[in-house]
Amino acid sequence: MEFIVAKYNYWIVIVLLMIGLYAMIAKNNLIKKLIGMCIFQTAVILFYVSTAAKSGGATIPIIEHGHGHEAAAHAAHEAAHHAAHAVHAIDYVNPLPHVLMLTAIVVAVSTTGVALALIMSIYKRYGTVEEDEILEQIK
Amino acid sequence: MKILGLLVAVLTGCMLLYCAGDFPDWADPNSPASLHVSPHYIEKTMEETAVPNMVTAVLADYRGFDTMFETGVIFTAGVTVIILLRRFRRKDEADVQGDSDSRKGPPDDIIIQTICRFMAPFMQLFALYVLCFGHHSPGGGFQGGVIFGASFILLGVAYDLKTILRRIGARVSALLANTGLLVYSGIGALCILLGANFLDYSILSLILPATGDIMARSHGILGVEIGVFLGVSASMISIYLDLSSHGQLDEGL
Amino acid sequence: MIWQFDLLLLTFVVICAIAAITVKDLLSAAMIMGAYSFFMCLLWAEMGSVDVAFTEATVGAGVSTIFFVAAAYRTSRRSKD
Amino acid sequence: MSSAQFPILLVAVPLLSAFILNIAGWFNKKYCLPVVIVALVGSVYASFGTLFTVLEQGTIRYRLGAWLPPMGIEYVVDHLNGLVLCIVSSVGLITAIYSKRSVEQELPERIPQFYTLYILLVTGLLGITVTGDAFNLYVLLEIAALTAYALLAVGEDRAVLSSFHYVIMGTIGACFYLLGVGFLYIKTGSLNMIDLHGLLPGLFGSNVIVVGFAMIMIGVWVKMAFFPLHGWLPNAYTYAPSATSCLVAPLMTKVSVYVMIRIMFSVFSPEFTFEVLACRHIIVWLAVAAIIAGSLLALAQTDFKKMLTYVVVAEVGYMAGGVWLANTAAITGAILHILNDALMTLCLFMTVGIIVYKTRGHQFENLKGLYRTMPFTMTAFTVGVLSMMGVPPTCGFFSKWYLILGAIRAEHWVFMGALLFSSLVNAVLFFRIIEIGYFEPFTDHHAHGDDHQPEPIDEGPLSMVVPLWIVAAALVIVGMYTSGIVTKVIQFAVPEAIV
Repeated sequence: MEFIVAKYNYWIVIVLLMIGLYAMIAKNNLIKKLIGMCIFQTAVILFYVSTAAKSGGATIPIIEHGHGHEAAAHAAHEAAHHAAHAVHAIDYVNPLPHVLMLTAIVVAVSTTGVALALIMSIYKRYGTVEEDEILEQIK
Repeated sequence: MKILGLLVAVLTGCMLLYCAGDFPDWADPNSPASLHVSPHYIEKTMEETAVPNMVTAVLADYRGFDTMFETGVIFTAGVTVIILLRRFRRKDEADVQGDSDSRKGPPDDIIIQTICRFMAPFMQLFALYVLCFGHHSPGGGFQGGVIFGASFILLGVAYDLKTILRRIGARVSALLANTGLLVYSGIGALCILLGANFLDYSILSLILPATGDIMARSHGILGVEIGVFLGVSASMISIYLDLSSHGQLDEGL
Repeated sequence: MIWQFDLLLLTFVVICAIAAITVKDLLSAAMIMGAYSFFMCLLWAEMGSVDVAFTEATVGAGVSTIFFVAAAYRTSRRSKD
Repeated sequence: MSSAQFPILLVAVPLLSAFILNIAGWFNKKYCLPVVIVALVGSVYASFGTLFTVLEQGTIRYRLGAWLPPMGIEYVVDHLNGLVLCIVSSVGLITAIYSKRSVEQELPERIPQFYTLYILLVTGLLGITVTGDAFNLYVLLEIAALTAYALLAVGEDRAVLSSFHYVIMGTIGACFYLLGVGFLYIKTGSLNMIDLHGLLPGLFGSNVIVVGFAMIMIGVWVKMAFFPLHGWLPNAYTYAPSATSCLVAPLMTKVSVYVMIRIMFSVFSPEFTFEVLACRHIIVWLAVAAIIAGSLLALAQTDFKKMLTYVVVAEVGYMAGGVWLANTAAITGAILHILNDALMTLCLFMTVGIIVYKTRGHQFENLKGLYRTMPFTMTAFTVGVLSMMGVPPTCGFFSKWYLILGAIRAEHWVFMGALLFSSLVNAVLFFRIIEIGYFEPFTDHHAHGDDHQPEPIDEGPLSMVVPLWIVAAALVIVGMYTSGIVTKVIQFAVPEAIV
């Protein structure tokens, strides 16, 4: 049981990946395929973000007492001042996956936009967005 | 087709389950991912770039090259929607009427329109706040750009496409997207002209008045975020313009 | 990192994903996708990644739902499966 | 602009020119192509400069933003991707010059957007080739894929549907690649390829790394159109505009083969990919299936362009089989085949482009009697055919020679048999074309539907035939200098650990 509870985030990621993959391949309506693609991409993003989480009171990756520009202007003094309360990696969440996932979200939206433009051209050309009706017209 | 989809999904699922047991426990502080590279980011960001928000620092400075191409991706989506849907010649056949019965759309509701008209300026102000305070609070170029674009899309949905076209035409949004990207890669190229590597902002201290190397990085990040802001907001608007009117830019939803 | 809240959000996310796939009307599928993105954004904010949650809220829940609605208007609202 | 900046100028110059070109395009269509050509000339100059620097000093490592490698992103250029860089930029330049007339005929109003996407695709491919960071490779794969979806979708009537299938398959591939990199990240904590190469040997036992490798491979195979996952390629490339297929057919699959080689040898190590994973033979059998299926399906086509797309699928089987045979001769053959096949495919698709420009169709009956009406185009086409069949003076022979040598040394007789069988089938395929071109009487079958008076079919325009002749000459010259290329460049590209 502990084996399941310790990693429950990853089981949900795998379930979402399977849902997305099934929808992308098996669904007949093109917009439904696209919804499956969105779910598939968000599941990958959820996987990355859950690698970044840290338990044990880790706060969001923004240094609180970095009091604005006026303090950081005289950098030399600043370094000495900062040595007083140095930043420890343990009490901040890992920022790297967040950066990667900002990229992945924007890529997901762009692919959705392009795929929707394609669907609208398909609708204009074939008059339907159902895969089987289109394949009939082609034959 | 359904069985094939089910088979592929279950097969990949089993492959992932087979290895999921070997993942480090979720959210344990000493998993390899949070011990190798990220401690450097957490401890050194404040000293090296004077930006409290680590994510913005890593996004625009340590891995700034990724973000340039990512803005390139959203720009490509904008150009793709233009090349696919935009109707250049007027003699194209009439637009194919979507068969959804709500073709005429709901009657213009006065309440929605007035509320949207009040909200739009505050959304744009908030977008600029999110852009400028990306250093200290969550947010930055992307989020600000999308909110800025969304304020115009809100007007387009509440009224009709003409309101957006009066404020930002198709040509202006395309040129804005280009200038945003040119700002971003221009700053990178400027660093080469000044003699450092691509996207190395510390060299900007030569031209920025009274800024040390560290503060030059912070200003470099802000400049790059402005480029991202323009690029993303203009691309979002141009994608919406074409998607909702199928390229004719007449009446939207 | 309250794991009960986390578990609750995860179940909501999976329910929204299955609902978005099975529902027949495309406009409601777009709305459920908006709800799905919003639950994802809550999940990430709860996991400590505020920037990603902010982006997902604006980009995922906001703009891509509007794109889906615009596409559903321009093509057909009913889907056979 | 010292030569130390060459690795970044390769990518930055076309990227900047894409945006300048788009702004210029909004004001006047004619400014677009000159900007593209100037940018690609700069890119070709930078890529050859980088290759010569690599030949002198060995691997170059360029740090972006002057951060130490695991923190920031870095560019790594060694012998392998120096060679691929030169191929990508020169094919991009030749196709840009070639595409002027055919784009004006097929996409008259969309020229600025077309060239913006064209140069962004070349930038994406150059970036994929030169990057040393696993996640940056994903972002650039996405840029190359997104521009390819758009460029393929503006073709003939069925292009939109086949491009949509390509979007679905391409996104599945890209997300599998991203998930695989995520698996490596969760176990090692780093994204830099050289850093990963250092960290991974200790972890080869854990099945997360094995499944991560499998996920990355599936993602790259989808992009490569490797046999079971090639469904999207034939329709996507057939109905695309001829200028797009001249750029996409020679480059997209070859750059994905380069990515597979880079991940197998520079991220994971050769002994992991060949010894730890015992799946070497299965993949060579898949390559055999790719070669045989590609060749037989090509035989069954009546559309000239679709036949060529199935030949591309078969060629991918050559390269993948060569790499997974795991001996020096086969891997040298595979890398040499990346160069040769890019040139051969470019020559054939350019001929198709000229035929489509003149006769507006790429079916077999459009080819009737073309040897008399278009002598120069068809002679260059014949050089391409000879190279595809593997006739000595041209370069196709030498890469097949190395591949067959590697198959013999690995005692994989079936792979050798498949190579010989597919050369035979290529001969049958292309002699059928030559026979139609020479002996069938020329019938003015086309242009019955056109409103204007059907102009007589004569030689293709100079701006299309001269690049074709340059490529045909390059086929022979590269064939002559194969020994020089192999000893100076490819010899160092093959990892030493391989026997």
